[in-house]
Amino acid sequence: GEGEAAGPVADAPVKGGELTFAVDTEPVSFDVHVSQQDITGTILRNVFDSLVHQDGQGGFQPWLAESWEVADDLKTYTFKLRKDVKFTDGTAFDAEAVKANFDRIADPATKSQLAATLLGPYDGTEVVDPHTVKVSFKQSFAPFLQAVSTPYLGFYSPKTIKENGAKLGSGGAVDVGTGPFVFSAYTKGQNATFTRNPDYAWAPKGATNAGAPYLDKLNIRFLPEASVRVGSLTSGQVHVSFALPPADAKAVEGNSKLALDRRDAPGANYSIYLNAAKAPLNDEKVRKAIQRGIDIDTHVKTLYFGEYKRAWSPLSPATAPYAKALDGSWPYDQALSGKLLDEAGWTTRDSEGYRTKDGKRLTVDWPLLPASFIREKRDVLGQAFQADLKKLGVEVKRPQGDIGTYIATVYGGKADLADYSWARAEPDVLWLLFNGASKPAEGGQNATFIDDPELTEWTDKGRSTLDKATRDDVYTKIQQRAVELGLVIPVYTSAFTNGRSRTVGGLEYEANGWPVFQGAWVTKK
Amino acid sequence: MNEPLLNVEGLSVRFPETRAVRDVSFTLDRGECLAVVGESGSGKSVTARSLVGLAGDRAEVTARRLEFAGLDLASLDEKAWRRVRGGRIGLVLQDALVSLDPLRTAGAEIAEALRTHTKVPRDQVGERVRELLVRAGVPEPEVRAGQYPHQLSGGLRQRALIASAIAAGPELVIADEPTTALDVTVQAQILALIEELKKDGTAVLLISHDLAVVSRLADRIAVMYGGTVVEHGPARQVLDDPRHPYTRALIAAVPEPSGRGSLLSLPAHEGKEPDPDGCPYAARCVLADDRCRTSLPALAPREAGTRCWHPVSGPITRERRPQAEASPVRDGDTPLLEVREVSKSYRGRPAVSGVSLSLLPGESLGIVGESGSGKTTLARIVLGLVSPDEGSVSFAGVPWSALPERRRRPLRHRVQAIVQDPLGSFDPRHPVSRVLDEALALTGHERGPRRRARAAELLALVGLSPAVLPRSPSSLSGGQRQRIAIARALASEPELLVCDEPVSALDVSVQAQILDLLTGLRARLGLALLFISHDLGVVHHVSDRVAVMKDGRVVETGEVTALFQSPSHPYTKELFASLPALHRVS
Amino acid sequence: MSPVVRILAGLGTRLLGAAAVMFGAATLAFAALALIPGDPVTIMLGPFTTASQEIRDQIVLDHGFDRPLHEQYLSYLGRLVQGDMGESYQLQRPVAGLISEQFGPTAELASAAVVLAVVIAVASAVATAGRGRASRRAAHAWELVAVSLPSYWLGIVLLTVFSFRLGLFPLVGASGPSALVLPAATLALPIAGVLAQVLREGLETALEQPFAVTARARGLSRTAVRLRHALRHAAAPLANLTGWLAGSLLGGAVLVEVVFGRAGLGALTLQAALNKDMPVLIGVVLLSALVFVVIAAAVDLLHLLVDPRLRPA
Amino acid sequence: MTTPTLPEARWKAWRPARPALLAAWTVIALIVLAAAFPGLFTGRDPLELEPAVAMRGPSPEHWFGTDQLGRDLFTRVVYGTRPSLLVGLGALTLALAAGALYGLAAALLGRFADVALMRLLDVLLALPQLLVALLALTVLGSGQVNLMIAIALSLLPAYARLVRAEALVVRRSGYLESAVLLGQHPLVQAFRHVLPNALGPLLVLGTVGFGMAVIAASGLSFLGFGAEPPSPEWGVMLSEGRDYLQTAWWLGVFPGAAITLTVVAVSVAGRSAQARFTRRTTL
Ligand SMILES: Nc1ncnc2c1ncn2[C@@H]1O[C@H](COP(=O)(O)OP(=O)(O)OP(=O)(O)O)[C@@H](O)[C@H]1O
Ligand SMILES: Nc1ncnc2c1ncn2[C@@H]1O[C@H](COP(=O)(O)OP(=O)(O)OP(=O)(O)O)[C@@H](O)[C@H]1O
Ligand SMILES: [Mg+2]
Ligand SMILES: [Mg+2]
Repeated sequence: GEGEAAGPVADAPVKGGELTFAVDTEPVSFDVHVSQQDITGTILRNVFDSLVHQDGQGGFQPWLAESWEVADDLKTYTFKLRKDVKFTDGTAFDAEAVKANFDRIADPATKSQLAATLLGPYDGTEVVDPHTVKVSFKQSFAPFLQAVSTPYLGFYSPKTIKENGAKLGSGGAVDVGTGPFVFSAYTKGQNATFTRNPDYAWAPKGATNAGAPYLDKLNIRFLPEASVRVGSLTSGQVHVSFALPPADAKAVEGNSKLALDRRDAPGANYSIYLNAAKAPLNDEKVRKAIQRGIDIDTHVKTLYFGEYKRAWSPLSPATAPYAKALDGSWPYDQALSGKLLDEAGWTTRDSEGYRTKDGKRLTVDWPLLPASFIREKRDVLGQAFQADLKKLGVEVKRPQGDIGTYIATVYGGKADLADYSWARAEPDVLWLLFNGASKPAEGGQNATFIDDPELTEWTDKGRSTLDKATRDDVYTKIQQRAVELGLVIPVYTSAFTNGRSRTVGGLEYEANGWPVFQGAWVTKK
Repeated sequence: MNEPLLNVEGLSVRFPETRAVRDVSFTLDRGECLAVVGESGSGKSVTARSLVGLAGDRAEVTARRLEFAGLDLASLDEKAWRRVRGGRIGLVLQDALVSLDPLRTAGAEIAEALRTHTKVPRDQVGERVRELLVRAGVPEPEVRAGQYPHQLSGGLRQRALIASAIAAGPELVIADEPTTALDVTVQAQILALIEELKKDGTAVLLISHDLAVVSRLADRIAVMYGGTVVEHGPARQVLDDPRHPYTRALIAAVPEPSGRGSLLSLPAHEGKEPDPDGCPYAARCVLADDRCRTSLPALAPREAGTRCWHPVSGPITRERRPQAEASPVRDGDTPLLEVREVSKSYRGRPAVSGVSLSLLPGESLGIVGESGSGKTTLARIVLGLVSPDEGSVSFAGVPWSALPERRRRPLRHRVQAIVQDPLGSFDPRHPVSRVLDEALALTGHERGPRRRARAAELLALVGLSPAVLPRSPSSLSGGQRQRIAIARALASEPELLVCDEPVSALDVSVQAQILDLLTGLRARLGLALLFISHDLGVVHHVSDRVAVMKDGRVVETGEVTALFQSPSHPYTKELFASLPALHRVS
Repeated sequence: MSPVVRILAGLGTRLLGAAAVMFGAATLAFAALALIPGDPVTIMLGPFTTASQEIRDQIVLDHGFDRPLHEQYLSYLGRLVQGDMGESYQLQRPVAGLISEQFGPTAELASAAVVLAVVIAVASAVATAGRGRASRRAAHAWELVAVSLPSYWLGIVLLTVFSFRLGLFPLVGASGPSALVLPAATLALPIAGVLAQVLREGLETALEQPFAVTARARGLSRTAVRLRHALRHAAAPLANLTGWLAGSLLGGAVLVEVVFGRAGLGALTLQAALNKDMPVLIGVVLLSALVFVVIAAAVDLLHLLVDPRLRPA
Repeated sequence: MTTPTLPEARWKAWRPARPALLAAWTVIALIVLAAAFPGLFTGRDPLELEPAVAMRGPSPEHWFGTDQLGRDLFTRVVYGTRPSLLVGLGALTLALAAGALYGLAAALLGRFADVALMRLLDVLLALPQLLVALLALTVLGSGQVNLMIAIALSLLPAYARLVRAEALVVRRSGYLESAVLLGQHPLVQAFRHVLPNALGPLLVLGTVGFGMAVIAASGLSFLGFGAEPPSPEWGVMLSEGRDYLQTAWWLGVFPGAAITLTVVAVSVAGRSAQARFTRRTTL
């Protein structure tokens, strides 16, 4: 698709050469069917192709599937597969392969942490003929096309599944796919190397490079230290660096040898979700007071040096349909917040200046993830909000325990606030966030802990139709209602800020904002 | 008489904190032996070391004259010094037991000396080493050469050390305390070895704090005190007719059969400190006047003389001591202590085997024997610190060693001990007052003025002023420490005092005072003493009866004078034979 | 006892001790595992997971979390004896494999660091022992600071200066000595500081010993005494400490490997600790216990070589 | 099985020069003051935001510059003193107390107890200190208190060993013997003589342990087991600052300097104390 060419392209494509790509995290498991980490998808996108390709506008293009039909009840999807596709171990890609992979994902023994969810109410796959498969679901399931466009529903060669089924997670040559690159080697804690797949000829429709990649070798280096990533980029030790800290963005832009590729992350913005199921946030007034009482604009700007957009909706502008109407509709207004809190009866104040109601202090619990899980300085941002709300007379507690405790409290609905973002280029992510059935206790993500009939209805409706108009309508309404009810405080749309040496050309970014190296090259200096 | 081999004039050595040696002069001829005696800290070693340019980086050495075989030592540079050291002057350091590198074989050390100074071809080094060891009187030299210091006895180490010092055939050998910490028998052998050297024409500078030791082979004696030579002259003269008050005190202090029954320490007093250039002895000297405190007479390097304004002459007169014998030992008395056939062995090696002793109230029993003969072990058994493997100890008629500690504890105050190292027996954090206080508390004196009064009494008893109460034992002199230890022992009014080498770490003069104190106390309080020492003179001086130990057994026991006059057991005979005496029986 | 018997006996006791330590370590690690609060499955899955219930049940089954503790312990010991350290929760791979794969880089880093540290220490100590005040003060100063610097901080600074600014020692070129220099230095400097002090102290005490003076009285030069006598005496404590530090380098490796993005046990350990991946942690614990036992033995042997007094008579 | 010397062995080294000592004590005094009354050093509030002046370098009004939220770094460093020291001190006190008891028990409770306790210690000693800490944190979970416990646990074995060794020396000492001869009760002996004399060197080593503890703490917060924001803690600040090395060096440099300075000062003081101590006992 038109994963838009990023930055000024350095002249004409150059064959051969090696490109080093520095990433911030190392996949725990390299098994796309098991892992739930973004990084796994990001890296293995180069190894695994999908049936369909999602373009920049959220439309879908043929890839391994030449064409497809969706039953009206959205319960069966039938794909016609390309006939010329080969796995890098030489075996052919066919209907059997698709079935083998989907069945593997659905099998509990695989312990899939994400892919299984993407398969939704999967019922089974039927091999119609060697190049036709029919995937059926127990209920109608609209998001499937998007799901099947992600690497998590990518395809291992059935051979490797049979021979190395258990070892796929450990990366290296066993991870055999159909993609432009072959996963040749992996040194845990250090780097993973990928070599060119010379036979590659099935790039998604409209890709600038239809054939095999230009690069001979793709070397992915794991550098968890942000400063180290930046340093090795500026000192020319790596060509592309993933997730640059906003602090260094300016410096990179200023550097004539470097370019900065910025792309808003799709899916759910980084937002704070309010637990409306328990006091004090079961009172809408209090929720809205908090929502309006924090100076998101300033803090996001200062902390991220303007690299991240301040968010107005729970959904990212990069994911259609985005509710434009929300922009600027709920500005920072402490006076209003004060009024709301008074109305809510939090009128008296205690010695430390916090508001109280019949002797109880207005306190909200906002557990903090263990430091190792904190990204993008969200803890610091939290400190800023803490300070704002203190001015308002609201005490914010941020207990930090180990991950077990965190999960127990937050996902058990014992906390008042929970904060996270959810990268998935599909509005159905809203179902995960607001549908009453998406209970955190059962692997859901609805941290508002209430089952608002309309939100539930609309999210269900959205995933059960492919009709653009209806979807646009319900998804827009969902975003607006969630904000109006003060169930969510959208904070910022994080961006993929990747640093790139100007010697790198043809680097593209797909719907998730992940770099695709199939069309990339490095010009020798 | 031609130029002496070594000619020292006005040698002075200062360290930042002290003036170790001041204006020392002497000469030394080939084949001659000059003995330097003096108490600890008098500057002997520093003098010796500065003769080989090793007084230390912080030392500042000056001399009007420092000549060795016509060579001006003062003007030597490091390289030249290296040729002299070991090559022409051999130095045997004071601490014989630790002067060999514990990580290298004795042979290697000797060979090192050979290599640095002589052109012995490699293949013959081993042979030369063997010869040297033989010369130093080391049995089975091949074996010894290959052994490490820890595998050699004290005597052997000392011999090996001497062998390495004479390896390059030096004209002068300086032996600093070559016999201290050695058993008398071994002592005698070492002295014999040095005598050999002397006979071969080597000049010997013999340093010792023990007059008796040097009297045997010194041609001349220089007595040092406070960094200066206070008297020197031909050995006989210095020994028989000492002139300097200090020399006299020193000689008087040596316990000798003749001196038995009289005090060893001459009257001394605590005078005020003299000026830097006054006579250092003025502080202790009874004869000292202002002149002594401000100035010091000169002394000619060659001929005999005394560095004193009031030289004394004539025989030394000792005071009678309070009669210890006044507490006569009557037969038929129930023994206070009864040791029956006790044996104790460590890891199969017997330390004490089948020893029987008995001690009457008020009696003083001396125990002599070479190192390792089991004296301390026996003492510890008597004290109930070690329980014997066999045999038993009974105290005042009741079983003692057999008692469980719980039952023995209430009786412990009746038996007390004094050990060689008093400092080690004080809690490093406690001042003198606390040390005594604890002892008194444990023996039922309840705290308050009476206890404090008692503490003062005890101090008076051991001849110390209450001024020491607040001080830490570590800040006191060796003699004072031992007095404190005695005071603590007396706190519980014991009937038996076990003394394990109580004076062997002390200078003769101090030793004299302590011995006088002990004998005095014994007479006064009717204490019984179990007195352990390797020094026959000392034992003879303090005890009524003596038991001689060897290899954990008592080989002979008897009334002291009788035993000394006619020892029967061969070992005892050898022991007494090798005992160096001040006045050679001529 | 005859020497042979003595030696054998010594060997025996050592082996017993080693075994005891290993067993203790194993038990300790298991105790830790048992003590972790919270549901292991949730911990294993971490946050932000949408794993369904049957998947959770599957995990419980696989790891036998449902069985009583003592059973788990016994079977755990049983498996250990057969050299099976179980499978990593997070990475779903056999621990033995993981560790053996990560051991190489760390061993490489550690040994490089030790060598570097010893070299620096010997240089600094021999140069300054018993010399003028000024030089000693200077030496003490750098040693003290080196010891007082947080190593990760030192690492980042070294990286910024030497790799990023000056372009020496590339970090990403990975493997090969040049990539080893900075991490090794980071690890070595603090250790070097410690070693230098111990070594100097050893030298100085040795030089004050009577046997050193005697050696000079024999006509040896200062340097000769240093080399022939003093050094050997200083060697023993140095060996001791080096051994101990070498054993504890795994700890330092955690920080350094994270900073330099190096593969190795340190990184593995950290990841395991963060994810509460106990099987891996247990593996690491056992390994470092083993390493320690081996090093201790080596050090003792070294002592026997250096110091005859320790040899069985 | 013999265990190689513990790192503490090193601190026998030297007696620092007068001026160094003076400087050290001044620093310590300042640190203690800052910990007790941070208000004395700055009028600002460590949590007060000033987005307008975020990420400014050192200047007359902000000596150490400001951080991402425009908080005054100097103020944060000053207020960070208490929590940072608390971790170190807390860990140290725990380790010392536990170690002392453990060591005494091993030395005085007889052969069997000794063997058992020492074996257990061997196990802990066999593990790198950081690994022990990590293990403990994995079990306890992160957070300031757990951090303390973990570090204490990693320091404990060294101390226990030392105390035991010292206690055994005292037990063989002449002065304990004379206490026995005077018929003193074993318990009294233990507390009059054994404990105090064994404790001396331990306390001196403590000063060193403090340095180790502070560094360990900062290292662990770097690894993500740190204290809870927004309370400023040096280790946390330092590890946050590392991301800005290229753009805002002061964010990392000043907390780092604070840590190093503290550790240096305390160990200098500690060494002189130890020099004095060893001198006293060797006299
Ligand atoms: N290296 C040194 N630094 C400072 N003072 C020293 C040094 N060596 C010796 N002294 C001092 O010089 C004085 C004489 O010391 P020296 O060792 O010569 O006494 P000594 O007669 O050998 O005593 P001993 O019989 O105990 O060996 C003593 O007061 C001693 O403290
Ligand atoms: N605690 C012990 N453990 C092992 N062996 C010991 C112990 N105490 C004494 N021995 C051995 O017992 C023998 C006698 O020792 P003891 O100390 O009683 O001799 P001694 O006559 O006091 O020697 P010295 O005159 O040197 O004090 C020696 O061989 C010594 O090595
Ligand atoms: Mg001397
Ligand atoms: Mg003895």
